[in-house]
Amino acid sequence: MSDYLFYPGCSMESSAKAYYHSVMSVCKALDVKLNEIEDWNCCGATEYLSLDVTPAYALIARNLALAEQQANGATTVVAPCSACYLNLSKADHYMHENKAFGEKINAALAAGGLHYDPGQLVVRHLLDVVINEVGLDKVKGKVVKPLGGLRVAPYVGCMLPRPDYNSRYSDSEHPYELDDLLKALGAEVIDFPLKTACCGGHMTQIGPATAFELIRRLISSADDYKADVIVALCPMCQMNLDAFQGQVNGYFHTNYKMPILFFTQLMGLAFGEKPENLGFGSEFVSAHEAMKRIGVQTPVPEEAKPARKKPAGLPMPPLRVRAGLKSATGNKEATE
Amino acid sequence: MSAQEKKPKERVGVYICHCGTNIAGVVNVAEVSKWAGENLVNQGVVVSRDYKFMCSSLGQELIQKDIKEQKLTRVVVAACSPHLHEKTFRNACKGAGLNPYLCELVSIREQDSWVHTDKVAATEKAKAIVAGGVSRVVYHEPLIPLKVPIHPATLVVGGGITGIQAALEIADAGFPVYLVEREPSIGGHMAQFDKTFPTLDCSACILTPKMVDVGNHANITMLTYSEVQKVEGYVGNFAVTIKKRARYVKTADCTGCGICWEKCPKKVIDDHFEAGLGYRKAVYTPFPQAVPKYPVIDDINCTYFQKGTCKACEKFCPTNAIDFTQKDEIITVEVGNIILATGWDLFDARRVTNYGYGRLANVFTNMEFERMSNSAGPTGGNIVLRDGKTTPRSVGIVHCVGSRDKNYNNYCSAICCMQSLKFAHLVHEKTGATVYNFYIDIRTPAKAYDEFYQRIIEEGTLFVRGKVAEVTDAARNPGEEGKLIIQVEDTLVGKQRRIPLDMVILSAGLEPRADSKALAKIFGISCSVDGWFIERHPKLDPVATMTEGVYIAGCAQGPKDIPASVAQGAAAAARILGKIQQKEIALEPVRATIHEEHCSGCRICNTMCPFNAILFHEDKMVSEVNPALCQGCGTCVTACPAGAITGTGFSNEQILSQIDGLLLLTLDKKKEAVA
Amino acid sequence: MSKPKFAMYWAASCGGCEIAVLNIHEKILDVDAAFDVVFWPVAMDAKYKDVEAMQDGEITLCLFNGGMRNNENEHIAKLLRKKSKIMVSFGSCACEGCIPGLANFSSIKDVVDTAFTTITTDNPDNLRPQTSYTMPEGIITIPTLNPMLKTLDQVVDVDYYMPGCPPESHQIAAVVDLVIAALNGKAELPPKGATIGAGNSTVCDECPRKRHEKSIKAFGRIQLIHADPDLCLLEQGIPCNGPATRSGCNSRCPVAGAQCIGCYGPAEGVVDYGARLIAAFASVIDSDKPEEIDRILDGLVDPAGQFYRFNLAGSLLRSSKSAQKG
Amino acid sequence: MNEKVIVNDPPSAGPVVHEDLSLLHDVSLLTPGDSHIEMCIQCGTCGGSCPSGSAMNHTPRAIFAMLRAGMRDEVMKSNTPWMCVSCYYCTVRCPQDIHITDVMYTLKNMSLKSKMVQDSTASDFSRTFIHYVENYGRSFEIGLAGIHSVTHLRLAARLPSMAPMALGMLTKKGMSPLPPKHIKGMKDLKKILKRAKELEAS
Amino acid sequence: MTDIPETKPFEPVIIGFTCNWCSYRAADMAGIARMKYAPNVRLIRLMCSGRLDPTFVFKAIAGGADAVLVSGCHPGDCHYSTQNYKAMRRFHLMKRVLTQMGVEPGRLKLLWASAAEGQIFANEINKFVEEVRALGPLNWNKAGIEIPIEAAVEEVKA
Repeated sequence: MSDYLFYPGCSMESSAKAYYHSVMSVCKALDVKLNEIEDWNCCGATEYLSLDVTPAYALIARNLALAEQQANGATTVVAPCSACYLNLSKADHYMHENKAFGEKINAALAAGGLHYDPGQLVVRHLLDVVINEVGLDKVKGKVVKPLGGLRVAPYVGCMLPRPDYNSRYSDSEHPYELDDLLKALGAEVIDFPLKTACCGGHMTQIGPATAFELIRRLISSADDYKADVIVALCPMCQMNLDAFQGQVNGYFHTNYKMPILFFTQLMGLAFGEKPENLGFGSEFVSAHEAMKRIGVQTPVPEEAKPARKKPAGLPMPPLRVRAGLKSATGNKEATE
Repeated sequence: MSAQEKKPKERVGVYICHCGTNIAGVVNVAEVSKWAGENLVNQGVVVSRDYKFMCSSLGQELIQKDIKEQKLTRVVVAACSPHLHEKTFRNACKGAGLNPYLCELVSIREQDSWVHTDKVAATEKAKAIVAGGVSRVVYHEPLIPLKVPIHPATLVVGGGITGIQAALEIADAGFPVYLVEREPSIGGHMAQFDKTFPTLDCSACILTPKMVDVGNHANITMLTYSEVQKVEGYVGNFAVTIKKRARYVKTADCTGCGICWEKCPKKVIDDHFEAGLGYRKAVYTPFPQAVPKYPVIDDINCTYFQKGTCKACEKFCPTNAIDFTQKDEIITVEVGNIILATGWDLFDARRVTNYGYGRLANVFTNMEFERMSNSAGPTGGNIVLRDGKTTPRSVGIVHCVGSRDKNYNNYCSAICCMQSLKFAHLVHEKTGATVYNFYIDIRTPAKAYDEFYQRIIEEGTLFVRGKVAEVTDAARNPGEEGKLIIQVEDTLVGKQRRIPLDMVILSAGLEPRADSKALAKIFGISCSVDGWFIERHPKLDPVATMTEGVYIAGCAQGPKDIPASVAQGAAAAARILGKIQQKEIALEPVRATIHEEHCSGCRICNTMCPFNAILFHEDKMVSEVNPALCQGCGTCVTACPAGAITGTGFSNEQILSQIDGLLLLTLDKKKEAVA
Repeated sequence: MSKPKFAMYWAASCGGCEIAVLNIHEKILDVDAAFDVVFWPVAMDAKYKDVEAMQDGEITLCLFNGGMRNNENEHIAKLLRKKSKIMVSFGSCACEGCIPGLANFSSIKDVVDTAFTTITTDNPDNLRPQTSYTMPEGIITIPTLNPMLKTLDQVVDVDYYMPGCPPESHQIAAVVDLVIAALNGKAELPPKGATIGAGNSTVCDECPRKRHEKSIKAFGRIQLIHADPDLCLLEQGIPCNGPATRSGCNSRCPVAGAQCIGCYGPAEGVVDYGARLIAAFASVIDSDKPEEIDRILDGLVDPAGQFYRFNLAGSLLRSSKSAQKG
Repeated sequence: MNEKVIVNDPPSAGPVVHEDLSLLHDVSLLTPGDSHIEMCIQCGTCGGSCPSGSAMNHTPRAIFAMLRAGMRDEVMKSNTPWMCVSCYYCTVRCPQDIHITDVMYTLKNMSLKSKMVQDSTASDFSRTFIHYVENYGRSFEIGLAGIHSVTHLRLAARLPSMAPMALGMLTKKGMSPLPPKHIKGMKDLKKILKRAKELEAS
Repeated sequence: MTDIPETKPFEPVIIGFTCNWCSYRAADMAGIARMKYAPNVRLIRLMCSGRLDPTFVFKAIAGGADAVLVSGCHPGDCHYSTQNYKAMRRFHLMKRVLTQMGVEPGRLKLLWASAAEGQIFANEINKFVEEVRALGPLNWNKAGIEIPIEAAVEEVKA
């Protein structure tokens, strides 16, 4: 199996450690060799694009430039996060499609002694690699503990199948790749109507009411179909559905307890890896019950105890924050 | 060395047309004709005139007079585009006893006065164009058009309403017609419909009489369950190879009593005539009024053909008309002209995944609905949900499914608006349900169409202006459980709406036949990018094609409704009748010929001809062009490495000397520049 | 009575034509028997002044080979034209420029620079020949180069063309026979301007290789392809000029397993030899996709060289005629 | 619940004053790739598809109509682009192949530069987020959530407190409360972004 | 006609080849719609772009034209079904040879135009005329060429 340039993305080292560990374990099992891009930077999610086009693309392109430098033979960049995946491929796509734009971005990169030739690298999401490079047969071959009896809602989200610049997926609204994978693991896959609906994205931060509604739709729909768990393939989706589920319940006076897992966690289980090594237990809504149903013991997440320090005392003294914010607003000083 | 340097001894007359002010307004015609008279003497010009309207009878007489008095052997007219008046001036020359092909019409209007403003430049260009024409015409040869007889029979491909109309028109005029239909019966899509807009008369009631006429017509040979495989020949003389699929029913003995399909144990989903909504047997006629009445055995599904036992039909057939041993039959027919009325396919609504067709039970297509609403259809005309019994209380009709959408088909399917309005009426009439129409624009541009729209509004149908974003079963708000929800922006309100419904009908668009490109190849015509056949002229020649003798009509040419299709069928028929009356047709003598002594048999030209006009003689090791098949494109002339092929009308000498002429001025200029 | 006079001259050429003439074996004796050889610098000692001394049209048959590279060539061409009844443009160089004509791809300066500066030349002081030089004895001169190499018929009127590099000996023999017969009133000479000593079709006509309808997916140089000995070379992707090249050589090269390089020049009535090959080769490329077409064409290294190896000085674009026009 | 989240007032019914017909052109110019925005046929597929449409004071379709009408101020003030969740439904469904999501980004950029943004919640969130990226090269969810809810109390107040969740982040997900380490190439990254901003301005 | 004073811009002379069915009709269409374009192009009507012989192009250039326009039906729409593909193949090879002959590739243009595309036809002509104007008159004796010896050597090594 060939080598891949690996772009983990910020969440993988904070909120989505479970994803990180399970990805590592699974790729090891499938001997997919991931070489992390040395000194990669944040892709800017959707936020930077909202502020300044050129810097946003320059930020993304830096990663591509680094990847191209470190490629030695590898041609594919793998991102496990849908947002990162889309940003990277978006940058490559537009730099390629619009020469002038590509040159503009490279002009910016040049300031840091970097350059990227659009079209040089192929950007792919991990799921795509597992399905189309590794192949389901190989996956099936690795399954030792089939997930029989587990009803899963395959949740693909937005940025993987849309806009899908290189049309890698079967459909932009009802793609079946994730279903096939989960079926290969022996799980019972529901026809999830909201498979590619939105998780709310950053709206949890800026229009929570809107975001909560989007989350509610997803969870309730999965619940209507009697799903035991929702399977996600993007840290943002997982976080929104998992971490905010409590608040959603509060907001709508519902009482959902829908565990949200990463597809790699289930793959790991099916491959016979220990739940501990797959980041189980780090979810807000415990998957313990659901997993017990198929005879898997996953660690019970410890309930959050009120810490000594007040949560308000989060790092970052107010001054620096304001300074930071201020500087972030006025374009010029920002980089001073 | 090259021929065009030899001194011509031809006597050339040059005629510059003012075309009123169309040309004279920009080009200094007097100067051009003077210049030609003085400077093109070496090229053989003996007279050069300009005149107000060359195409007028006076203008033509002017030319004819000169031909006689000045003993002209060549004529160059500088006027409008050859596509307009080439024939006019050729005939004028003919009238004066000069071979028409010794006349050259060069365009100084479309290609000059109409597109330029700088009078000096335009005049210079006119001179160049005239010089080109003169240098060229010297190398013209007298040509005689090839006269070929026209075979009186006509091939009509497609037994839908268009083909039926065309066939009847020609047959009634007393000429033989072969009507080829792929399905077991003629009738086409129209036979599937329930009512027809805007008059709402029943489709079958107006169609079946015509079908019967076809069936009984002495001049019409019906070839149902058959397909055209190959077309050879050219206008007036086509040889068409047709494959008649085995029916496994002896039509001579069959009475169409129907016992066979009553007894046949094998039930199949009829995804063709019943649009997948109903069943048929393995031996069947598509529908009761089928013409011809004889059934066919569908060997893919027939138990006997699959398992080797059964033969129920054979046992019970009172006239022993069943014959399992029948084989496909290949026949060849001779015809003079061809009409393609191959119709359309329905857009596959499953492609629009957000509309859920195929995933959501109570989403139906327009064809499904037509069958459902048809009293002869699977539900006996009852509008019900997929469960077969529940009557919907609310129905949404979605326009433009797969049409006017860059993700699918870019064009407007033309009939969906009226069809959806018709559906609204039928649902309302039969169920009293609340009906929504979801549209982008309502397009009702034909006689009595908009009145129909008014009527539907009056009936209380609700209209929402907005392209439906999605059809889903994911309930979100109270009242949505167990229903289909249409999510749409009501663009007139500027708000998103979610409308719970029991049934959704998708007005899927019309598409070219899946095999239209292959078909076009067989008949030597061209397709648009979408796959619709291309007419000779979008306005002035809508049923002819660029290929002589091949005509198109109905939806094969583009989406259209029944009235338009019928009109085109009749129009194509009329065009052909006109040709048949003439008994013979003159082919442009622009042809390629291979000079045997120069041909080395390298066979490079062999793959050049799309009309298979070039044959290779293994014995003599030379290639030869069949002048009747040759269309005169000249591709082989250019391909020949030995220069052994010449193209009449467009010979190397003609083109090369025209280039010389066009550049005459430039060279003078450059010489002056040097001096 | 005195025998008819025979002359042969080489201008810008390699001498192969002369060898070809001698290569007609015993026939050379007929030549000697039938003709009085008055001028043939390669074979015998002769002075220009001797020719100048002759009457106009005194020479019966002049085989003139070589192109017009310099003013000396042109001078002799005009001289011999004046003195000869039958002026035969003999061999590819005279007819269409041949290899020396390839210089027409470049400006004359580049030609000279290439000759006097490239590594194959030891010229430390980077000298150039001067066309005239004053010595105590007086001024000595050498011929000046033409800006472009001309074919013979671009300088003088030619009676017959005899193509080939060199013309095949059996064809020469045949022509000799013909002329002799004609002189004895036993035969008719062909019309002026005709091509003699060659066929009126192309090499394929005499080529024994099997051939079919052509469609080419890749071109390749012959040394890179294991060619089927019985199959048409072009069909195997080997750029063989046979289809466009005048017959008469018994398709020597294809028979020997090498592709025809076109030394017999264009077929009857062809205006531009290279254009024929461009059209023919491109026509049978088996692709309708621009990118793929380009990929296939990449297999034709140096197409202009391939198509105009012998014909450049006679071509539409690089003959001295067009140069003057442009 | 829809009413609850309408942030701005609906558009006034007054006549359109001082049309600015260059607006449409500006937008397509500032959008990378070919946005096809001038091709809109006002079918409403975008507005119908938008998951956060209910929170917008104009549907995307309406925005495109306003762009045509040259209603610069109204568009710049609209919260529509800021409510966009980048789900790309509109983009893939648009029958005219308009890159709607990308246009929304452009509109955000423009409205920020025009200083006409009405509700800074979204833009400030973006800035906070980018503040980390621009100074560390990586984003920092905890800090982000924290500061954001602090700086937008009125919002945080409207909701059940986020504290337990933030706490959960620390305990369950084992996220570090400390800001991310600088990436090694921070100096160069800053140079790149500086140059990019200059290019953007030019 | 006196020769052009230095002050006037260089007016290139361009020979254009059209096919009878699409591109010539496009030119007609441009005329009928009174679209204005540069008067530098002089058209020759062939039955099909497949008739276009490289000889014609060479003749035009040798005869003093500064550029040549080749036009035909859109690929797939050829009136003779596929002949314009043959034209395309020849065009590509012709361009390579002309380049070696010292004629800038910019002096040869291939244009697909359907009978309906008068506007495109007019626009493309204007564009082409400007491009050629920029190239200046075709100067023969400047023409030098590179025969890719290296390439050849490479290949033999391989």
